[in-house]
Amino acid sequence: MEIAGIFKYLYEKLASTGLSQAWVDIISYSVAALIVFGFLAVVALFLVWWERKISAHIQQRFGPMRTGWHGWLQTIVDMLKLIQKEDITPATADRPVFYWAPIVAFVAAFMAYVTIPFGAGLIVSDLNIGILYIIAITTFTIISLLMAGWGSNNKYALLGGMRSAAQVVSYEVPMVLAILSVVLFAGSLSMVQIVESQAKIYQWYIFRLPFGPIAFIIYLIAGTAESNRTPFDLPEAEQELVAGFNVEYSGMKFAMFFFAEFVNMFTIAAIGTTLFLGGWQGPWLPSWVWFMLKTLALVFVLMWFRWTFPRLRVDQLMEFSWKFLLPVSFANLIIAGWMKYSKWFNW
Amino acid sequence: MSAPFRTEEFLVNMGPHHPSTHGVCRFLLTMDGEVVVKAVPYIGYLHRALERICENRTYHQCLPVLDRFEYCTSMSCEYAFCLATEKLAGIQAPERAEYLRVIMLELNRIASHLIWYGTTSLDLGAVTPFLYGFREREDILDLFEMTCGQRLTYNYIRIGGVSRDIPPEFIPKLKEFIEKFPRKVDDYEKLLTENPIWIVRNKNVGILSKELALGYGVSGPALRASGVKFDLRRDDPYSLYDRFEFDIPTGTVGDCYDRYLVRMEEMRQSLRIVKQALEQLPAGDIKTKLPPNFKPPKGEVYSRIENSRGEMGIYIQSAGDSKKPLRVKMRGGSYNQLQVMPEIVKGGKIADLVAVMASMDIIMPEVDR
Amino acid sequence: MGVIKKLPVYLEHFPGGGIVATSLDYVLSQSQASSIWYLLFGTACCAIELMATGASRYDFDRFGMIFRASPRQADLIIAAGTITKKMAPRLRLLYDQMAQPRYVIAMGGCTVKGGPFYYDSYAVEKGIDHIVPVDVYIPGCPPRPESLLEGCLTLQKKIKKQKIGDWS
Amino acid sequence: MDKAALTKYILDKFAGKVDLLDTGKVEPVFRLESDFLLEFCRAINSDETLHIDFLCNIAGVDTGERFEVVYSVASVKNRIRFDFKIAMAYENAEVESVQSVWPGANWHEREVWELYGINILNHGNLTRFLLPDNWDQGYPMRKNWDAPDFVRMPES
Repeated sequence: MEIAGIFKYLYEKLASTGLSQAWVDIISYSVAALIVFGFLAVVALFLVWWERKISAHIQQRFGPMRTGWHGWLQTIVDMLKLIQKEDITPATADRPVFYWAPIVAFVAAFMAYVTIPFGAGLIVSDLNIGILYIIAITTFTIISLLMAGWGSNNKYALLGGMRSAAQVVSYEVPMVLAILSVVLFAGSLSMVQIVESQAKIYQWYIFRLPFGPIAFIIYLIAGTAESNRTPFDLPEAEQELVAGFNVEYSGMKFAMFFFAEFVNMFTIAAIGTTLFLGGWQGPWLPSWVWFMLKTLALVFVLMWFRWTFPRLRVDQLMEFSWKFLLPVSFANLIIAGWMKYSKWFNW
Repeated sequence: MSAPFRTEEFLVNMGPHHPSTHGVCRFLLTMDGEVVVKAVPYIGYLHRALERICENRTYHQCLPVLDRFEYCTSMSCEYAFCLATEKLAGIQAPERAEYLRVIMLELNRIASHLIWYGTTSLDLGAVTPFLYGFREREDILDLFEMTCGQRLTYNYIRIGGVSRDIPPEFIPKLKEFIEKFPRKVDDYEKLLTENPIWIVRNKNVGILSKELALGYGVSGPALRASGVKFDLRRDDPYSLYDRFEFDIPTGTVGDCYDRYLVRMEEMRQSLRIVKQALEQLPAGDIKTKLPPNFKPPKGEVYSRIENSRGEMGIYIQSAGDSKKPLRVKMRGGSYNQLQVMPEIVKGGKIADLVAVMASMDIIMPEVDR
Repeated sequence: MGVIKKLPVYLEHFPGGGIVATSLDYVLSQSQASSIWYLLFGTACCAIELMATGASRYDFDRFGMIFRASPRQADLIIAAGTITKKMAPRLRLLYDQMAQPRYVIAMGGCTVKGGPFYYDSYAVEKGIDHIVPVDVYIPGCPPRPESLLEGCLTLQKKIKKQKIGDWS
Repeated sequence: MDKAALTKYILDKFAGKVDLLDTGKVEPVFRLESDFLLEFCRAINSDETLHIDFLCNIAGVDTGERFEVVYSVASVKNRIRFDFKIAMAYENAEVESVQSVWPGANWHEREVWELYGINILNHGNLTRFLLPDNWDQGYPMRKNWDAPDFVRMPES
């Protein structure tokens, strides 16, 4: 809306200056990308602080209190400190791989936001294959984890990298099947159209019985695994692998991994909101407020998981995915397809 | 199934600084992917020569050193040493002192099990129970603190009695704790016992058979979880334990889950003992007067008590003509439990090793001394 | 990070650069002090008190202190517990693996001077300042959580006085 | 089985090979020769009345005149406990390993070897584990042991 208006204004202004169409596109989209980037940086900073506060209050503590009001400056301070830290590359590391791994993680985490609608009209680019693009891009993260695991030349890191590869590959499948059942109903891969197909609250896919809630739960479980959080945080299982794939990373590179993790978590929540919770739609409030509220509620659920559950073992994790989630999501997809074409439930 | 491609075993050095080795134990793991083929424990990173130090201290001076032998249950260490010395010298502590000792020992057992509860859940990835466990532990430490002024290394139980009487505000505070604690244990159980993830992580993991346990000298909750109903408090009663009613929880399979259940139940039973002891607590003296130049007669004794980690034994040999013991040997339950670990983690995953180590409740000072 | 270290030198050349450099110093040292991540390193009795300090009643997190298991990401070793001769090379190794700037707190009598194991012990290192440079000493056997917190605040005070060029 | 009956049973069963020491006021302490050790352990382990299935502790002792190795054993089933010891001179001190009876003896024996220098025959894994790997100052639990940085507590 307002932001979209500003963007449109900028676009028209640039076009009127007589620049060639290509330059106008490049400049205006860079500005849009920068805005999204800045927004996500703020979100990630906020989420780190929020997670610390939530965990603290679940555990009957206070969490950060000394830097600013209830420690709201804490993450910024952490960032400033990490910038000042020495940047260590182990002598035996595979240098280029070690160097690029956090950058890949960082970029992959941010690239998903091209097609996520933050509000009515608030989208960088409404690709007609939106959700497919996101699935492809988020999988990119695991390459960075593998790179980090291999490049560190550390056995713990390698184990962590291998675990994460196995985990993401096996949880991708039920997740895609869960998303597919939504896509099937919406009849489109475009994120905006998926949101628009859930205009009324009873049209939200989470409320479409019987397949909706099941698909949502499968999506949430797979998403938790995808973003490497407890109970699926095996790649960085502190008690087994010290710190997993990022055991050798210090300073800014570690901060990039850390940020990528939180951005990924936000991505999972944002996609969940878009697909199942009606995206930006809601009465009275501006659309982007609704979007943020729903997404943050999902993020809260993810955090709640993390501070409540123990961790699964690696083979149990695989079993759970292949022997339970996959058949269930497949059956669910069939039910969704049958419902769509039998015309019985034609909302 | 024969592997179509060549795989290679590799060595992983776990420890001495590792988040889940409970201090400074080191495992040299031979791993085949995630599977532990062989685990060799290396100890001694906390070997502080306590036995040598005790040989050069008088009997009274030994007690603070003993506190550091097994710091999670310092009271037990002191008591084991005092019991051995009292047996050697033929001293009987006054009845009130014995009751106070029992109260302190059982409270300390609860505190130690709470540390175990916290660290075990932490090792399996659940962070929050750790903080819940430590929350109640602080209440117990408050009780100790108002009695003897220390939080961890108490030096409270002395040869022939205890160092001081409990303050007047101790009993109401303890009663409050007795009132509150069973509900808290229910809370702990609610978090983990029925949790499906907790169950799959612990059930049938690290099975310790009865024969293996006895052969390796495993004792305490780990032995009871394997199905041996053996508790020194009942089977070789010391102090006043024959006056109290309590159950001895046992397991059937001897896996991590059984060890977890046994320890949870033991907390309740310990609380029962504390309650009874508090009701029966008589008035009277708290200390037997010892000669200023305390020299136990020539002799030797191995006395053992039931600690939260198993049998804690102190062997003292006295030359008879010296204020200092000729030899003090400490035996902790963790020593034997760590020794049996390579046998039971073989073939498991690296995460199972962590689970087994946690459920055995091994702490390193008891192993290294 | 070399650039930040040289930044004050460049800034001095501009008019008013001194003010910028000073406030930069302030911000950066404040941020370092307020975000000390400590290594999960405990050997003996003090480790239990360290854990208790991290737990609900005392809560390290209030000061922005969280634990990291990997030395690469930690700023501070709280050497909690006796360091034996066998463990000493490992402590040094961990210290060397940490990224600059790094700090050490010697917690408890054993790490300060051998503590109760000073006499008659053949295996205990008598003070860890033989092995690593120590910033803050906390006596006690074991020190109470309050004194550990006090030690950490003392370390914060020390860090806050630093200028960017001080550490290398 | 009470203390007197236990003492009598053991002294009768192993007549001539086992002596009762008077230092054991609390639990009976027997003394035997080192060549009889393994046989004795096997016998008490398999004996139905005793059924000693639990090895509590093995302690090496340097009394200032000789070495002793003290075994504390117990029966979980029959609730029996007693000690027995082997005494030997400083030179060529050695003792048979009892791992074949109680596998848990492994580390206890290693410790005796490492700290006292009492050789354990047929142990199979006599390597350093308590002391640093590069330790070269002898056996620190011996009474006459000394080292440059070993500070004795001053007499008060």
